Amino acid sequence: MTDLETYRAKAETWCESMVPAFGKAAREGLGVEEDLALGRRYQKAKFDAGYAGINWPVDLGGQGLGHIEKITFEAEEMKHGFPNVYFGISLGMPVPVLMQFGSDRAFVKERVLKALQGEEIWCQLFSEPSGGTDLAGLRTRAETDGNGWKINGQKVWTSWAQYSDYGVIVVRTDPTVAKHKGLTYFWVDMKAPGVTVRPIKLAGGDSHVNEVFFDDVKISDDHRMSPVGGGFAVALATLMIERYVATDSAGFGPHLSLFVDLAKEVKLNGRPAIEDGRIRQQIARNHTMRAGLDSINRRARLMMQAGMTPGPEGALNKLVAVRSRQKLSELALDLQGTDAFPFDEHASSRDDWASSWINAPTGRIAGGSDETLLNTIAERILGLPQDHRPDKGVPFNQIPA
Amino acid sequence: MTDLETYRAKAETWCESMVPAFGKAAREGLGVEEDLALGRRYQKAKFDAGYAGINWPVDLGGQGLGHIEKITFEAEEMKHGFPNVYFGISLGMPVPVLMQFGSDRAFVKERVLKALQGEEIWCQLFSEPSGGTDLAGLRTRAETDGNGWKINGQKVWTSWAQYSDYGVIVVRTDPTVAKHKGLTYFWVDMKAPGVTVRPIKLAGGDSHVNEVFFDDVKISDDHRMSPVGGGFAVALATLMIERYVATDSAGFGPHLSLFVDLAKEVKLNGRPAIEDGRIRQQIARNHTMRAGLDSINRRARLMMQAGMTPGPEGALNKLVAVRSRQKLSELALDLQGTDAFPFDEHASSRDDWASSWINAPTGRIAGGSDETLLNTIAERILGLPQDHRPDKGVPFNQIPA
Amino acid sequence: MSILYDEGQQAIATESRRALEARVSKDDLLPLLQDSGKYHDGFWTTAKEQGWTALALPEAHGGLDLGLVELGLIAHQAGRSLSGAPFLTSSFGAAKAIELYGSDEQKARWLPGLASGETIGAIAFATGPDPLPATPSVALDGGRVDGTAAGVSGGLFADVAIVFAREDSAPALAIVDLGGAKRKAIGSFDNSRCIADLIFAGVPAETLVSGEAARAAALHILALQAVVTAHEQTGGAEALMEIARDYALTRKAFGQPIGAFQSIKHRIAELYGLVELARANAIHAAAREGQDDFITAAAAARLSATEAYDTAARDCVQIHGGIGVTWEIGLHLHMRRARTLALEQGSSFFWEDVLVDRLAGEGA
Amino acid sequence: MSILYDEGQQAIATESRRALEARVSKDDLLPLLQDSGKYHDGFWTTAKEQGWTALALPEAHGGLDLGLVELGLIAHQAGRSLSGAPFLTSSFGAAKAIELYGSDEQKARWLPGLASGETIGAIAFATGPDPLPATPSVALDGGRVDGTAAGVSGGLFADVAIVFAREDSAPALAIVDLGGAKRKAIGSFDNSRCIADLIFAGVPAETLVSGEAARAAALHILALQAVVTAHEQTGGAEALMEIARDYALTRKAFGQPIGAFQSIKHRIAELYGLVELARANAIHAAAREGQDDFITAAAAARLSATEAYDTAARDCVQIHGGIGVTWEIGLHLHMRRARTLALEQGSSFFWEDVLVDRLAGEGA
Repeated sequence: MTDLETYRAKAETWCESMVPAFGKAAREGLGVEEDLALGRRYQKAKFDAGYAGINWPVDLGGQGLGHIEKITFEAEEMKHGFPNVYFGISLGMPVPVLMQFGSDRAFVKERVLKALQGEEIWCQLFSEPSGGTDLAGLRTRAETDGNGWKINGQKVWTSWAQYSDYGVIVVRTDPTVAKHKGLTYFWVDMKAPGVTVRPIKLAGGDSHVNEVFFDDVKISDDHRMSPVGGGFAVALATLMIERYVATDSAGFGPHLSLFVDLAKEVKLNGRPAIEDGRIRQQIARNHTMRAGLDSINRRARLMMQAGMTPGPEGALNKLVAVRSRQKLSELALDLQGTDAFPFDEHASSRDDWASSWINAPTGRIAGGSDETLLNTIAERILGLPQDHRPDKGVPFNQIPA
Repeated sequence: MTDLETYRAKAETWCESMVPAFGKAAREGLGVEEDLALGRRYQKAKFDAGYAGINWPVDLGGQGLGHIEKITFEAEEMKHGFPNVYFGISLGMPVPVLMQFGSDRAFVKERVLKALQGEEIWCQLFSEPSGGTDLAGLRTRAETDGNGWKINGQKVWTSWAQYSDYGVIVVRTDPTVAKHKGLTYFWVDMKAPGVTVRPIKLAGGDSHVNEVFFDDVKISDDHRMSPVGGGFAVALATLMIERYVATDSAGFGPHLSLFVDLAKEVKLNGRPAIEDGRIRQQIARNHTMRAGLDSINRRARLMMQAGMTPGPEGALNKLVAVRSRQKLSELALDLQGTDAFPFDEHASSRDDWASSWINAPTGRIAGGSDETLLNTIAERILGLPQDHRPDKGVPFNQIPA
Repeated sequence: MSILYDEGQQAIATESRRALEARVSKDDLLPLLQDSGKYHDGFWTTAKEQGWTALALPEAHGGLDLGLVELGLIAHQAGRSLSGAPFLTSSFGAAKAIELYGSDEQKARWLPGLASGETIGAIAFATGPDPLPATPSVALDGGRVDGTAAGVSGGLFADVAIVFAREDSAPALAIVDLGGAKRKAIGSFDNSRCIADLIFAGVPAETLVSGEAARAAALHILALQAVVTAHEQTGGAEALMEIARDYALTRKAFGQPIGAFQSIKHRIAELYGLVELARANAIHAAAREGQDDFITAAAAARLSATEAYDTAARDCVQIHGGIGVTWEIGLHLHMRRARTLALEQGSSFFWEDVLVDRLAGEGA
Repeated sequence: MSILYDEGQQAIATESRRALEARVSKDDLLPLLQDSGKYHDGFWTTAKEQGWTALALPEAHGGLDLGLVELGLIAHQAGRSLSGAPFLTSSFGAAKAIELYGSDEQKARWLPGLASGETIGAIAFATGPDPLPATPSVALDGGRVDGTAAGVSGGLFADVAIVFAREDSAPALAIVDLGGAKRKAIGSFDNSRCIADLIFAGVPAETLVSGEAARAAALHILALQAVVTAHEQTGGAEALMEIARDYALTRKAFGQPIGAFQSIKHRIAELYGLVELARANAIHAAAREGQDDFITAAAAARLSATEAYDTAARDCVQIHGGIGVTWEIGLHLHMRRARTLALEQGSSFFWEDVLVDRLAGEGA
């Protein structure tokens, strides 16, 4: 058994031992607040067991191991449905950025330890109502205010802001230069006066994302995490962190075996649907696509293990997996006919076809829409030209709204 | 029986009477030259029977009837595979433009009569090697030369140029103005000194399109059919002529019933393929698409009969029919397995799946590519913005090559 | 031959659109999603007031003697504005079953109420994935029905249902007065469809059609409803295409309207194609009522309308980006409706098979 | 577990690419289309010289004892440069059949020649659409075969064929020395595949596998070949994706490279996705040789490679516009090859069924 295999086996055992306290059955029927409280306890248990901050520095409370150990643990963890969703963004992006760019190291250490133990949650305040895929087009502004800054504006799609203690934010500090150049990166206290969080209800009924309003929110200059005007680079770094997070070829929808089971169970024209060529074709095509993604992902892990940088094909997972999940979920409803009508809006997208179907569009948009991903592949991997961008190089305050 | 129905019935009878002399069996085994000769005789027979120039003015040899009679006749004619393909472009675009814009009316009349009787053929010299979908980007130039003009340059994709007596051509007469504004429209004698026609062999093996080279070809100013610099408008008019030519929901490939027959004949997993859901789905989807196109086409005819202008949805036929034909043809090859290998490059795309498959890409490109059609629908019908065009308004000779 | 709408028909389209746009709004419809057991009263009142319920029924029984073409026009507008109840289609199906296969007495009893809209009808043919099951889940015996008809749209408020039942080992179509039935409301992803399980325990029923003829009759009723639904789906898809177009014209990214990006503009152009094909097939099918090829035309209409609406729902949301997945903007009302209409009267699998059986049998 | 290529394997890829790019060009391949009965001698000579024919065969019989992974690398490059003969795959299939199921005597007789490339092998399993027919068209009886094996790739020049035959009412795999067979050359749309009907009239044959085991053995041989072909298809698709990308960078329309239009750039990005999925599945399948799930992995590799190559052929031509459909530019060489490879060893229908039988049987 390799070291990694030993590590995986231990992680598997630990995860299984957590099921009674934190697994699906333990979470059933809990309200969001109760589930969050359970989640904090789970995160503390992870920390105590050495599974929080696996690849983070030991002096900041991490384990000092590699990325490969981290995603190995996550692959095991993913099997159980623990209440860890509240910490995904927090520990995935803002806190690592704080570790990298935060200037007051004592403050940084305190925050990182609390975040790792589930006591504090961080959110990431990037998107804006006018922005969409155009991050650099943001309008929230910070003006100098004494020795500090004063923030005014609005962010949107901020996951878990309603439960967050802190956030990282990109704001415009100079509207007179080209849009990429006038941005600065800060952290903010989400409980500070002038910060208002308003949850957004999504199409499927849930509300984990928020609008966040800033109304004369004052921060001191030690909240700054980039040079003035140098925020875009830090924001991009944030987005590049964790490129090979544990991917999922099912697009965070149900496993294909659930579709196979359904197709064996229901009948089309009086015969099991699994015998119908249309269904067989969908199963075969979806399996093939997912098997390809799994294989890409396994190769990436092997490369990381060998100290190499994985290829750019890892970018495909989100694009093809979620898009396919959407259509496969529709098909699963078709297969059930009128039996598909009964609907539980709290069901998990991982094992309920209607829930998977209704939440799939969010997956195709959040964290880079299909179109943005295609542009990224075309431009960064294949070297094709950028789209026409009339705003390129134009001072921000001269771009027509 | 309505007048139109009477007209259709007569046309049907006439077409059927032509089958022994000009139908598929009569054409079998003929070389292209022999087939063209047969075609000329068929065109003469059409003229004598009053089926040439159906909606053209009587004083130019036409019948003075409506567009509806014309496409009614064509729908009947299409059923038989007569050798009329050589005259399609000639009578479809260049000759009507000559009728509309030619200045010497005696000359016009003589040409129209000869074209209607199959004695003379006209071609249309628009596309250029650098051009693609960008007609106004053409480079062939005409410079003043005494009282006339001297043409130099190269055209390409000119259908039937090798058999043509005359052609209509758009050339650049002023490279110092924006690209749309420096064009002029002429007719040329294809047998004139300096005109060289070189057939282009296509992927499927056939050669009906040509490169045409102009090397100091001198023409007098009475060949001019537009104001100097006003050629683009005439060229566009040419392209708009005959919008509702007889469309074909099979995309000029085999009728769907041939696919149904094939699916009944061959077996998949020991059962007739027609029982396999994958095949059934393709048949159903293709039928549905074609039935929709047929219905659109029938409505358009009814509207024309009622003196109304049909809706823009007629533009869909080419886009969806040929694209679908391509995939259906591939599927027909799949269904035949190794029996699909034997190949006759002279087989008709109308009844041979391999021929339909290999020639389908030409159909998706010629006369407006899929992408051009989508842009046209988006911009002209839906009012969406034009693509970014960096060359817009820039003098032609200042556009970087 | 496809038809051109005449002036009267065009007036129906204009008037119904005006009435629905005035009466039905997204703000009324969103709350309905969160309760099972409610429908949009304004929609149904309008339908009754405007005589839409009577439109395609015989004059002798309170109807207006128009047909599928006219009802299709209404359904198209209902699809555009998302209606707010399924009764237009469900009552029409029930009424047609009684008109075509019922006795004079049955017609006299039920049709006037269905025509005025005071009586609501429902169709209970399906068992799960099977719109016309080999062995229906409801048994008809000695003038009574037993068993459960699950997932019946409109079932929660219907007064009468046409039930596809088994009678001994043969199929049968029966009229059931729902006064004697139990109903279990189904919380669905599209609650204003008022879906219910109808539970029969010895409920009195009258036979409409017995034996194998019942299967053909049931398919005919489904096809009639399917053509109405195809119009409704086409209307929904058309509305989404226009919403996407309008958004692409106003929303900007990188300094230009997003409609200038081909990934957006070509997708909307493709939606235009799907909508126009669906419209053409729906109009054609409506005009073929009573002809030999009606079922074939209805299947084609149903298939292209389902594809158009599902695709438009997917693409319109995607084009909107983040805002598209919010509850408030309500695009999910169309997403939900698209899926519901795709399932009512049988999924695409069913209609593909219906179509191919005919194309292959008749040599296309 | 998917594998990472080691240095030796990477050298095989580099060297075979270099050799093929130097020896095989479109200008050699275009004339081959117009004659049935010719192949690209330079390709096959290279294959023999470089030892590619010996690569995956046992050392004891003149092979190099490498496996599917290495042969796949060669096939990938052959796909990129369109090769010029089908023998690499067909001889490999025949040799593996003899290696796995033959007697020592049979191995000694055939394998050295197949390994050196002096002997050419072919696989004759299919009957039209059916890659493994219930009733094979060739009968095996008393050590002789009768009947016609139609459309055999490489059949025109093969010295030995492995034939899927019927023996009484059971299947059998037989080795047939083609010296005694008649051949009818098939003019196909991809003539360098050297396709022929093999006509047997009492030709001596030796049994390799008898009874139902023959069907499993034949499927295993097909799967081995399918993995080689999947690499070849992936190579072809990759080449087309790069050709499309390069063209989109240089060709201009409306004053900018056409690659700046999203309809072009997104299509090429989608091709990238198909190529990478096909590559991942092909590598994985090659690494699974000898494991329980090999057939499943081979089927997935075959399906994604076929989709990638067919799609790349369609899209690359479309992106080129008019020039793309000319004879001279030769993109149709890829179009033709894509279709040919999609049919050899069975169409996607066949592999979908093979895959789903396993997924459904084993509970995925």
